[in-house]
Amino acid sequence: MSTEARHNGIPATLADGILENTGVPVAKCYQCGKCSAGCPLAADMDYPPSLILRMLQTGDAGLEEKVLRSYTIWVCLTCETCIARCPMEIEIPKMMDYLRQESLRRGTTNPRARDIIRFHRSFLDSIKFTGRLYEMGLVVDYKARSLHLLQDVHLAPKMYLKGHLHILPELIKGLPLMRRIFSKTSRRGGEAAG
Amino acid sequence: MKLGFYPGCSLEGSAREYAESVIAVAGEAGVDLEQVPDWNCCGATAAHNMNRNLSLALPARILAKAEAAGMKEIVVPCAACYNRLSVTRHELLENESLRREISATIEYDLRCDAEILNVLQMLDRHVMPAIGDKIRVPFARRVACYYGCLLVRPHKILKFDRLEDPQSMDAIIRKIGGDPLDWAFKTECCGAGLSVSATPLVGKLSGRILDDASIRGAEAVIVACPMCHSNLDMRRPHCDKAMKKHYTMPVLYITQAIGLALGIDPKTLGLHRHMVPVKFEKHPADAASARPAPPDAVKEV
Amino acid sequence: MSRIGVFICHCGENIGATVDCERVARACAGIPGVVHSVDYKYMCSDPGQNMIKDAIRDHNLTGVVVGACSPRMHEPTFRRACEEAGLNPFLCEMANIREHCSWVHEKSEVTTEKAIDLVRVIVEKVRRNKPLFPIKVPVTKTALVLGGGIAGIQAALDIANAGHKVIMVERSPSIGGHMSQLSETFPTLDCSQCILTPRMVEVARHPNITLHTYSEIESLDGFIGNFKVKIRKKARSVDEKLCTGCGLCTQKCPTKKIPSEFDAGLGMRSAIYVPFPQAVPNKPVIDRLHCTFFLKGKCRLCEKVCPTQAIRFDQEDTIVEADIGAVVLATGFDIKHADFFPEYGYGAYKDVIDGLQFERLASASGPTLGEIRRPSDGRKPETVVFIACAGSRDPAKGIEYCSKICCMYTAKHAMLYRHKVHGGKAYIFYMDIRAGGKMYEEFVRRAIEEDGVRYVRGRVSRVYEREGKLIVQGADTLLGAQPVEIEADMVVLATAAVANDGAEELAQKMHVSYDAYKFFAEAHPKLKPVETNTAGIFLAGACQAPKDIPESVAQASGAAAKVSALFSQDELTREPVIAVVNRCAPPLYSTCVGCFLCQAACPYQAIEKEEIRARDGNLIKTVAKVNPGLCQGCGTCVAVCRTKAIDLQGFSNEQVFAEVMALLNRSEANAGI
Amino acid sequence: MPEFEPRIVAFVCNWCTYAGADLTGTSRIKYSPNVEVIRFPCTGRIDFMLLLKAFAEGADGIIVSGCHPNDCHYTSGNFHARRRWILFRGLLDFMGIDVRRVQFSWVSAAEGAKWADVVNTTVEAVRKLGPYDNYRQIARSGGV
Repeated sequence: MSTEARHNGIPATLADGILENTGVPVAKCYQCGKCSAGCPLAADMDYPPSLILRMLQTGDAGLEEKVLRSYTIWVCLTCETCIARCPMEIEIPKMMDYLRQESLRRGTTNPRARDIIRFHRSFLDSIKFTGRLYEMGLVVDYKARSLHLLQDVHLAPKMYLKGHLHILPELIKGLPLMRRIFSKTSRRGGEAAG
Repeated sequence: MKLGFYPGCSLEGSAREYAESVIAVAGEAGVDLEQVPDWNCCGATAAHNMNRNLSLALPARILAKAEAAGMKEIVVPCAACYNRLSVTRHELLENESLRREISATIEYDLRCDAEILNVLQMLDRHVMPAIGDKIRVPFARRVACYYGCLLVRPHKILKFDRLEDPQSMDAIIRKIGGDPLDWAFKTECCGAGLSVSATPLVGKLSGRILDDASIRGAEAVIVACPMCHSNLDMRRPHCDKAMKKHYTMPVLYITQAIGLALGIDPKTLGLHRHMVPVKFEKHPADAASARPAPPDAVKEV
Repeated sequence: MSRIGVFICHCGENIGATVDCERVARACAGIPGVVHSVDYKYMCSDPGQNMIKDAIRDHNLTGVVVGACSPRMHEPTFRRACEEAGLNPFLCEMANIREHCSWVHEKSEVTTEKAIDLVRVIVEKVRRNKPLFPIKVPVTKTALVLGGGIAGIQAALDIANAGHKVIMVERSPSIGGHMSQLSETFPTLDCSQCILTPRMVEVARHPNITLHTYSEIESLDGFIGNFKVKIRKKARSVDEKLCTGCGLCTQKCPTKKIPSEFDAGLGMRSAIYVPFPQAVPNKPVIDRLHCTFFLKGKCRLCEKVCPTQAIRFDQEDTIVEADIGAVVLATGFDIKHADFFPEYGYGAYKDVIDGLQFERLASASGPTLGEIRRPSDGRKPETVVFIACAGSRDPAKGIEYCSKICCMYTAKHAMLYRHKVHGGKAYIFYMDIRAGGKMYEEFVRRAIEEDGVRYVRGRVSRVYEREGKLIVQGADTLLGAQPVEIEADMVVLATAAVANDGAEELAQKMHVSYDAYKFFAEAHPKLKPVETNTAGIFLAGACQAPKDIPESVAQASGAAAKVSALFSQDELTREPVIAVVNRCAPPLYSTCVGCFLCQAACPYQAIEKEEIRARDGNLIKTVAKVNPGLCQGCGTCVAVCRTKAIDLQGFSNEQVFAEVMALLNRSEANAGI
Repeated sequence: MPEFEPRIVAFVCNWCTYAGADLTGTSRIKYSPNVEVIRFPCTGRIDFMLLLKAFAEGADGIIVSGCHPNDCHYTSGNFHARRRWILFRGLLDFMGIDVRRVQFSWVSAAEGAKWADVVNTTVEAVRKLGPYDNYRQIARSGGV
């Protein structure tokens, strides 16, 4: 990255930050739209992937804010269809990970994405406290966070009967290390899980 | 033969039948799957969405546990776990300073020398060669082999099969007497991690997959990923709703299909655990007209 | 004792503003052996040159150093001036005090010091220069034209019409190339074959042109004006002299289901075949890989029906050798086929075709007689999607460049389709429309405005088949990258133009360089667009880079002009910067010990073995010898020589070591006088 | 005390780097004057004894620069130079000459800015390494 692009050691634009932290060069995008054409969720996004790249290319603070407040970055499934077909091999999924984490850090998450974020938090909490995903606990925790108390209630008994749900969590032995891993990685930026 | 085995959380819970059928089929081939000791969750979508370092550290601990146990090949049946473990291994091998950083986090000096196998690779390498003569009930069904995203992408890292029209599962189906059809949604996304938090979207994405398979006359969809399974099976009502149709075809794990061909008891394979009942409408002889079915082929399993 | 003249140029302000030229001249006057040192405003002007000429005569100079611009700029100028004054031109050298000094440094003491250094170094070199004499080599006035497409045809005709002999070699059974496959040409929509076939016939009939079709180059040796080529004439299995081209054999041949190369796989041909009715020569070839006789040992139907007994099953490849003076490479290009695109079905869908296949569909001589019909079921497609940049501008697929011709031919395809299928819908997915060329932009506008072709700006992500339709998933980037899905009956990929298979091996055979994409490299991107780095070998057409017909023809004529200019001389003169192996008195004869490391290092096969024999004929020793005709003067041999027996004229060991020593030993001279 | 001004000799080929350095001039890109160029037809011509000679005569650093791989005017001279450089580097190291004093690079006729960059980085690098006199001392004393 060129020196003039930095200001007091902070990347001047979001695109610079992406390049510095993930190595993904936003400038490479020539707006062919192949990612948006193939994205299974493009129609459900507020800005399709190629448009996100275009907004970032401008370096315009207003547009960058729109990117960080977008629903797109949360509804992206990381299915990697975009990178599989991108002629410029721009790793959009990697960029999306960074944008999500930046959006969390700046507290600019999209209101429509609240459920998705709550789910992720519940998920990571479950791992943090038991080492593995405790599905029953995850669902209960997610419901408590999202207040979607009735969602999937019809499924639970059926799932239990079919042997899909454990009532009690399984705890792994290495839990102290797991806690250390969580605290070390949250110190190093990124979302403090839980 | 002994192989390392990382079941992952789903296979302990909502996808128990996958684990059961993997173990059963591997057992038939004399493959003993030994669990990675005290394994943890790989972090799945949540970790890499929320925290990059965590998304590397969690799989790294799993790799560390396997390495410490001397495992050289780790079978990872869940496509999502396979993807996370493979990507982590790749990133750490590519970037020495990152490898050191993550090693410090997990308090173990990782070498990343164990090979990670997805279920198709395990079947192809260790199971299919050993069960060639054990096919008792050819799985004479017209099926859609569904690979999903995570087995083949990112292709540069996983380097597994063909990117847009993979063939490895189709080849296995052919070997057990089935008829894999040519269809267009082999690697389209099912909605994966949004299953709980954005269910209507999952209904739409998975619905499109079921629709293409059913238009082409698939009797079943064959999968190799618990997330794909739960979205196509458990979320079937949402799919039906999104597509305004009713799809009845069952969704089977590849290992269940092999198990049936080997004559393993459906219960052992966990077929009863599916939300969409595993029933076939046509007699196998009608379904796979190109291939004469043996007379003892069962109508319903 | 040398008598050297030093001439420092101010180049107006260009040097004078930063370097104290007067001081440089004064300093140089103090160098031993320098008998004359002056500075002047413009050394390259007539008065400047006259100063040099006068000084040579007046001071009886044995060497001239001009401190001025780059030798790449004015060395020929000053050397000519010296020659006119009676001094061997190779005793004149330039010190580059402009590009390497005054233009790149600030005005300062240090800059002037450096200028003095640079001149001093060259003075030390010139002191050791020896008079050299240009080398003369004869010229064989026959050109080899490799490739019988439109570029090769044009080059061959131009050279032949200038009165020189031409040997044309074409790999396939007929000349005509890709142009013969095209339906109509942009931007005029005139019929491709109608304008091409008369040229093909002219090649065949031209008294100065010898045509070898179904032939390839075996090897090329030698150098400009004096190449030797070996041509492999592949066995046609038909006696060309006896065959009348009646066509009975091709009608009777029982093997008729071979995909026709000419119809891009959309039509069929027999095992004994003429690629297309207007082929030149109109003589069939037996495709031995498909012929029943060659596969199973029986059939011989063609032999039975041939009225002139021209079939020769036992014919073998023959090698033809020829002396030639120049080569025009016009081997053309290839395109990527639909199976190159996983996302568009790995070539599995019959109705996803490439541009060349569409040309055959649209051609009146094609498999559908010019009607646009789907290859799968012969139906007229109601909706056709054209995808531009299929593979081009796609680093992920390894093709970073723009294929240049696709924008135009895609517009033409869509236009032709709209003319031929009334009510049909034509969509073009594109990234940019590159229509630079005479009447090109107007042509594209016509497609959009008059012919109703719908342009969508975006790349297609995927094509898949569903209930007999091809579903095209694209996006409209001009509508905020909104997804677009089109149910098409046929998809035409404007696939990337790439170098021919085997281009790399051919380039190595011809000793020409090629770029990262295996296209042949021109000697200079701007000023030497038809030359290659190997003197006497020229480029024409798309073997250098993707080109359309007018450009290929223009370049072919350019190459022909270069060849004709070369052939206008009976002898060539070359710079004598070549390597020589030393000779000395017996019993040593030469310090060469005959290790022949130089031979292995030489890129031009210019090192030969020479046997030194006594009078009685007994071999004394074998030493290296440089063929002055082949040597290009790179000096690689000099650097590898263990005994310093081989040296490069003009850059001798003595000279370069003197330069290094002079450079690093600033004498009093620099101190300024 | 004035800053140490290293003396750098550049051995360049006529077709790529010399022309590239000409382009630096025509583009008026400024660079450090500590470098002086000696022109060769090709890097393949550069006898590495010349490098030793340059050190013996008091050079503090050396640049060897020619055409990019595959771009050699003489097809393969630069490959010979590269191969020789790999061997020579070992020899330099063995002789106790700091290999960082020799900069091997490719500068094409179109890379005027790169030439300035190569010169400036080399001058800076050698300036940091300080004056080089050891080899000259040995050479002068007749040791070499």
